[in-house]
Amino acid sequence: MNQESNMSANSKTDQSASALAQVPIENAKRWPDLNYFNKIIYGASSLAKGMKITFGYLINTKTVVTQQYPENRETLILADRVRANLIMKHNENGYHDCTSCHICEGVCPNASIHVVDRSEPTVSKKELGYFVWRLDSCTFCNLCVMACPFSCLEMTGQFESSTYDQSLLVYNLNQYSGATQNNLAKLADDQARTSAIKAISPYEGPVALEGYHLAGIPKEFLPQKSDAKTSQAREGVNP
Amino acid sequence: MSQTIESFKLLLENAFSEPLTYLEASQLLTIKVQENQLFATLKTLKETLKFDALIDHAGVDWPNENKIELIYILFSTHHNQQIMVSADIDRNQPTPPSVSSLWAIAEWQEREVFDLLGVTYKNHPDLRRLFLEDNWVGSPLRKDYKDDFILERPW
Amino acid sequence: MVTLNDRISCHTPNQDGTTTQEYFINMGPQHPSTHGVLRLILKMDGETVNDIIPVLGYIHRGIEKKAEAVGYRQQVHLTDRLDYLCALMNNWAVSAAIEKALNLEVNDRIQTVRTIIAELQRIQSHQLWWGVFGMDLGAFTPFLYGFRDREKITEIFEKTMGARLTMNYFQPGGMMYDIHPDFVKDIKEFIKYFRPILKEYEDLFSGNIIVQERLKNVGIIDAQTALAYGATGPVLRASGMPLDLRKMQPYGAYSKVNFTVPVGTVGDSWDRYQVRIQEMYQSLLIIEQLIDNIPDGPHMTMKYAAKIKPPAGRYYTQMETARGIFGTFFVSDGNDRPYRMHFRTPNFNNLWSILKMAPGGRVADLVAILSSIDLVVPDMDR
Amino acid sequence: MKSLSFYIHNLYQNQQWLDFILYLGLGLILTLSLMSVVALVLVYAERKIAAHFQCRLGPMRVGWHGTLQTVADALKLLLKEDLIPKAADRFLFALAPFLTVMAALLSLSVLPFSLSATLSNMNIGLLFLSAISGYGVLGILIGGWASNNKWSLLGAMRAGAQLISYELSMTLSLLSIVVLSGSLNLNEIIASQAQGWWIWRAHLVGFISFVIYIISSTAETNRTPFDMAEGESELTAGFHTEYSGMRFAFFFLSEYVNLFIVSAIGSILFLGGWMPLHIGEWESFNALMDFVPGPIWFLLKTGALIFLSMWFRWTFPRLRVDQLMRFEWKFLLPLGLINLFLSSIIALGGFYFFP
Amino acid sequence: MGLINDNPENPFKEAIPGSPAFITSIDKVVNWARSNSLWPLTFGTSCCAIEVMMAAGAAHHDLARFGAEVARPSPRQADLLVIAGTIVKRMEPLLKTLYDQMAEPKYVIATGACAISGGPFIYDSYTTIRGAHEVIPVDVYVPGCPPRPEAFFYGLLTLQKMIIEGQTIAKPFERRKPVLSVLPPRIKLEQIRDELVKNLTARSVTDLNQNPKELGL
Repeated sequence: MNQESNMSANSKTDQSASALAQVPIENAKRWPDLNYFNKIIYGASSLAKGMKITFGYLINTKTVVTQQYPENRETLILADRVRANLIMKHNENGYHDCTSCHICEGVCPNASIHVVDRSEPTVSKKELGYFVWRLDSCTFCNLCVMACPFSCLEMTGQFESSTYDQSLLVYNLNQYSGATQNNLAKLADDQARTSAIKAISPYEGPVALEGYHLAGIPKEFLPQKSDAKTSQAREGVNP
Repeated sequence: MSQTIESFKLLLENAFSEPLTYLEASQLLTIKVQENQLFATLKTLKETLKFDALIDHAGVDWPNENKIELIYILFSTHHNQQIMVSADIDRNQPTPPSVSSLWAIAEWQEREVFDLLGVTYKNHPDLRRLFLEDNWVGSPLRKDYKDDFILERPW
Repeated sequence: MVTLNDRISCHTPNQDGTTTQEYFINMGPQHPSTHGVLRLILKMDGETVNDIIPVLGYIHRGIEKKAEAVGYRQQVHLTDRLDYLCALMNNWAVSAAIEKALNLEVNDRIQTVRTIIAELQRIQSHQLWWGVFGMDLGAFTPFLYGFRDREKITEIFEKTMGARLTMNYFQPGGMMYDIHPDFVKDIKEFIKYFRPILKEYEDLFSGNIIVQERLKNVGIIDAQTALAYGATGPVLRASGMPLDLRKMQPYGAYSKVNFTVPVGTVGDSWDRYQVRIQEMYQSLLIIEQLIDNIPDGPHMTMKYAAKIKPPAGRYYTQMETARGIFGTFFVSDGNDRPYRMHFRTPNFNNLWSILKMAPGGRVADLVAILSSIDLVVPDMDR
Repeated sequence: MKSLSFYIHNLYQNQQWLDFILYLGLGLILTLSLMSVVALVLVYAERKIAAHFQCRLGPMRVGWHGTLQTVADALKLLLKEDLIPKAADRFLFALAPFLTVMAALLSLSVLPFSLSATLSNMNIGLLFLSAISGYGVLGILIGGWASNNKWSLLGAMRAGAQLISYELSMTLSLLSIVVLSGSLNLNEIIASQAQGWWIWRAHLVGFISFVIYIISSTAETNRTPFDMAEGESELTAGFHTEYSGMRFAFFFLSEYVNLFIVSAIGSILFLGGWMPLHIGEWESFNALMDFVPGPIWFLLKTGALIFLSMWFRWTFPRLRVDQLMRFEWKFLLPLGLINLFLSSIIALGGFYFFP
Repeated sequence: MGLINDNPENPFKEAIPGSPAFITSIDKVVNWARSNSLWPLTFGTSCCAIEVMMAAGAAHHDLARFGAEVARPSPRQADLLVIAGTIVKRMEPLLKTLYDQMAEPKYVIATGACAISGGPFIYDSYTTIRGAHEVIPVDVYVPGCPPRPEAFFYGLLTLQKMIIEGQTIAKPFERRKPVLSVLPPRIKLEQIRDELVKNLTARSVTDLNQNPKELGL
């Protein structure tokens, strides 16, 4: 491996006129090649230098930067923009703003969101039935949150979602099927509002507990709404 | 630092005996060449015009025109200029010449195109699949590639 | 022309005319120093590596096919998964390509912030590389120090972008959020913290006699060969060719700042090491010049719900990431999804120069060379 | 406790069979338990010290500050499935870890913890130790070969070449102390340091042979920067790639016991073993030092050398295999020879301090 | 929901399928050792490896606190296979081999969207396996893309809980998952008790000698 090389000269040939010559460069620092005895002296001193640094860290316990996660759970403060869990915002009375416009479904890069309309809307023309979110495939790209015209989605920092079962990672985000809070406000009283909505649990819905089959092969498990693109050749027009 | 596009075009046209065809629908300066002219053009570009780097090589499948478009993106560190060379080849029997004798990196970029688009290069030293298994059937990046394994997006 | 059949023959004659039996050994896909699932088939003579046959595809996810199925805005999050250590620079490259296709000029604030963040990411990527480099050479401590300092940048990123690794932050037309109020203050603190640490890196590791012995005159490659073998970025610059798109085709706010391009003189592993170390200093300089005068303006110029439909044509945009040139080539047919999307990834092209660097060295040299090229395998396989 | 030779002599004379068996059994149990305690403590210490070198905390959650961590590890390793690859040489594969552990066990039995606490006070103790430490590599070689794995074989070959080379300079550095002290018996070597430890008493000679010893003993124990045989980033896991469960635990254990042994030898030869810090004729100072009992001195000195070895490990990168050889044959060996020559001159002339 | 280990009086402790005397006192010691000494295999395919194998092991988060910093490069010595990243068709047999090479007891954590379900590449990808559980049995799923190191630690705690409560040396190849004792956020026990118990009891016993595909996992 001791091949001598003078290619630094080679590579500089015929660069004088080239565009590369105008780039301001600095040469990489190179420790000189030492002879036998100098190498021993230099070597010993360089090793000692390194050992000094590591010893400094050993004796100075203030340099420990470890945060102890399970023990510090109470004091662990994450940045407020951290994206680890999608929620649908519900106001203090428990109403959401989702109009079931399907924009989030469209921008989701891998169909992790599935919005199902309510089959028999009561107040408005279109009402949210189920907002199905697949945590198991979500990439937390935040596009759904940015695209939502009514900003009713939010990414929160709740990251503790490990499970033993993959199908537990598919949720319904809405707490009731029904109209938005604005539309419900038009109703006369609380009783009318309650009768216009239907409370649902996080696991209810067309795909509850069977999230795997969304990605799985059996096509009959896919929702009927699927207007999947046929696998024909895409007609491209050569520009 | 670098010449303007116009003066570079002049330089380019001087290097070739025949007039060049430019492709308009492209962001980079793009030359359109025939398959039989491809190797000669790239050789001239490398040796006369000092395009010393083959930055990228890719293929585009156009099934309804029955052709595969090969894209070569060249970069000249000397001129600080970039040029794209586009060549249409037959889709059913794609046998363009390999340019791995000009730029060594072409060997693997061409293997990638062979792997994903099924373009069989002539005079390639080692034309094998690069990413997929050797017993893979079909070329995934062709538009009519069919595979039962692929799931269509349901909504 | 050397074919594969010649290369798998086990009886390459030695220099003195004798023949020894060579043997093959399989390095990877699960091997600690291939940084992922790269597989190398080594033809060895004792401890000496005589030939290398890289086998790729163990993480080939078909991103280019996937990219044809999703819209332009969704391309950005796919590039996070290519070279995840330069996720933001990849985001920028794709966003810029789409902006160019739409003829969209983004304002100075966006350009400046993008430049600052890209340089910060370059430092972050090099920090990780430095740590892993130390680990590959057998010293575990640099790995921890590198990550300790990387975590500081990660925290700055997390505050502004909400994610630690795959940010999806630069969008076509701007940035997802405006910068965090603490952004400027945090970065200034980081620069103040990191300069002495860089010095310490050099004392601990660069100056170490073992590192010097391991790296000097190992894996030499000259600039023209490296370029022909597709190398860009620090690998090429270490061979003496100052090919840096930040200087040659300035984008973002790079034309406004002064910095130099570190280049190597010999082209060995040591130069590749030192070029990256010096690039960290240069990145700090760039950030320092920009951080105090970030112009005002909106952080986003496009609506999220709007579908992006670039005019039909072929587009190619390239940028300098921490590992080399990242290019985005796409063909639009006027639709809301690209007709063909192709990423020119630096790692795929950088890999092949090991075929010129490693033969003749030991296994340990191969590990050092692999680490000095700084490979990210998912970027290679796409 | 009396020495082994005395007992064997008695065996023939007085037919004390029961006594002999009792002695053997007790010795075995003591050595084995010492071995496991040493390994458990050292692994924990290494993990904690490494963590603090690296600005982190290390094991924290098993017991108070992770003190039971290594107990859990040992228990788990003992109960883990024991795999033997199909293509491996079954007998040799099973034999190899035991050979390595045996080497460590045998060396442990001659270490003098204090004047009285010596299991076997051989008069050729040092020769025995260097013979046994050379035999330890056999386990590594056999294990690497029997695994039928190319990486293992590479690691084993590296280990073989490395250990045989470094054995030379290690023995040379031991020899210079033998020359200075005039004995091969470990207790006598320690007794010869009553005036002061050899590391400083014999001018630079003692110190140089200490340095040579530290370097070559680090190589002997296969630790960074000389961990060629395992070399994680190069050879996956080196010679024990195919070992799992208890057999791997044996390799793991013997690595740490070896570390203890070479540090103990270093402390015996250069730092006076159980001998308190004595300086020549300073009677009152010496008397003060004698208050601390011998075993504590011994363990403290050994601990300091172990710490040094850990400090090396967590600071330095690994050498390349040819550089390792070049370092040995072109630097350490000549230096050791010159040092031996100088030490002979010093010993002949009695030129050291407090002769 | 509190932390798993901070909740000794879990009302659903007996929800582990099997008899109440499932765990003996020997098992307690063995499971304690096993759960606290999870040596991971150095294996990572893509982005998750950076967060889960590297950043989690680095100084700021420090995997060593759990005694899991002894990353073994050889599968023979590893206890924990962390599938950090996408598994593609070409990697599938190798992952199976790696798993087979590991010595019992062995545990598998799938981290990140790719290893759980294929993540960004579920649809329109011709190589990506949709979840590592199609290849080998997975014990714990840690969602995220990639999960934060803290999320991985939570997954590790989840796994430790499974080892402590769900294993016996009498039946070494059987693994019982205390499904109900670790629930995802925002889910209340009452909400899913009925629908889960019947679905998951059958599913929670993973016979490792059986092909996971046959179990309908």
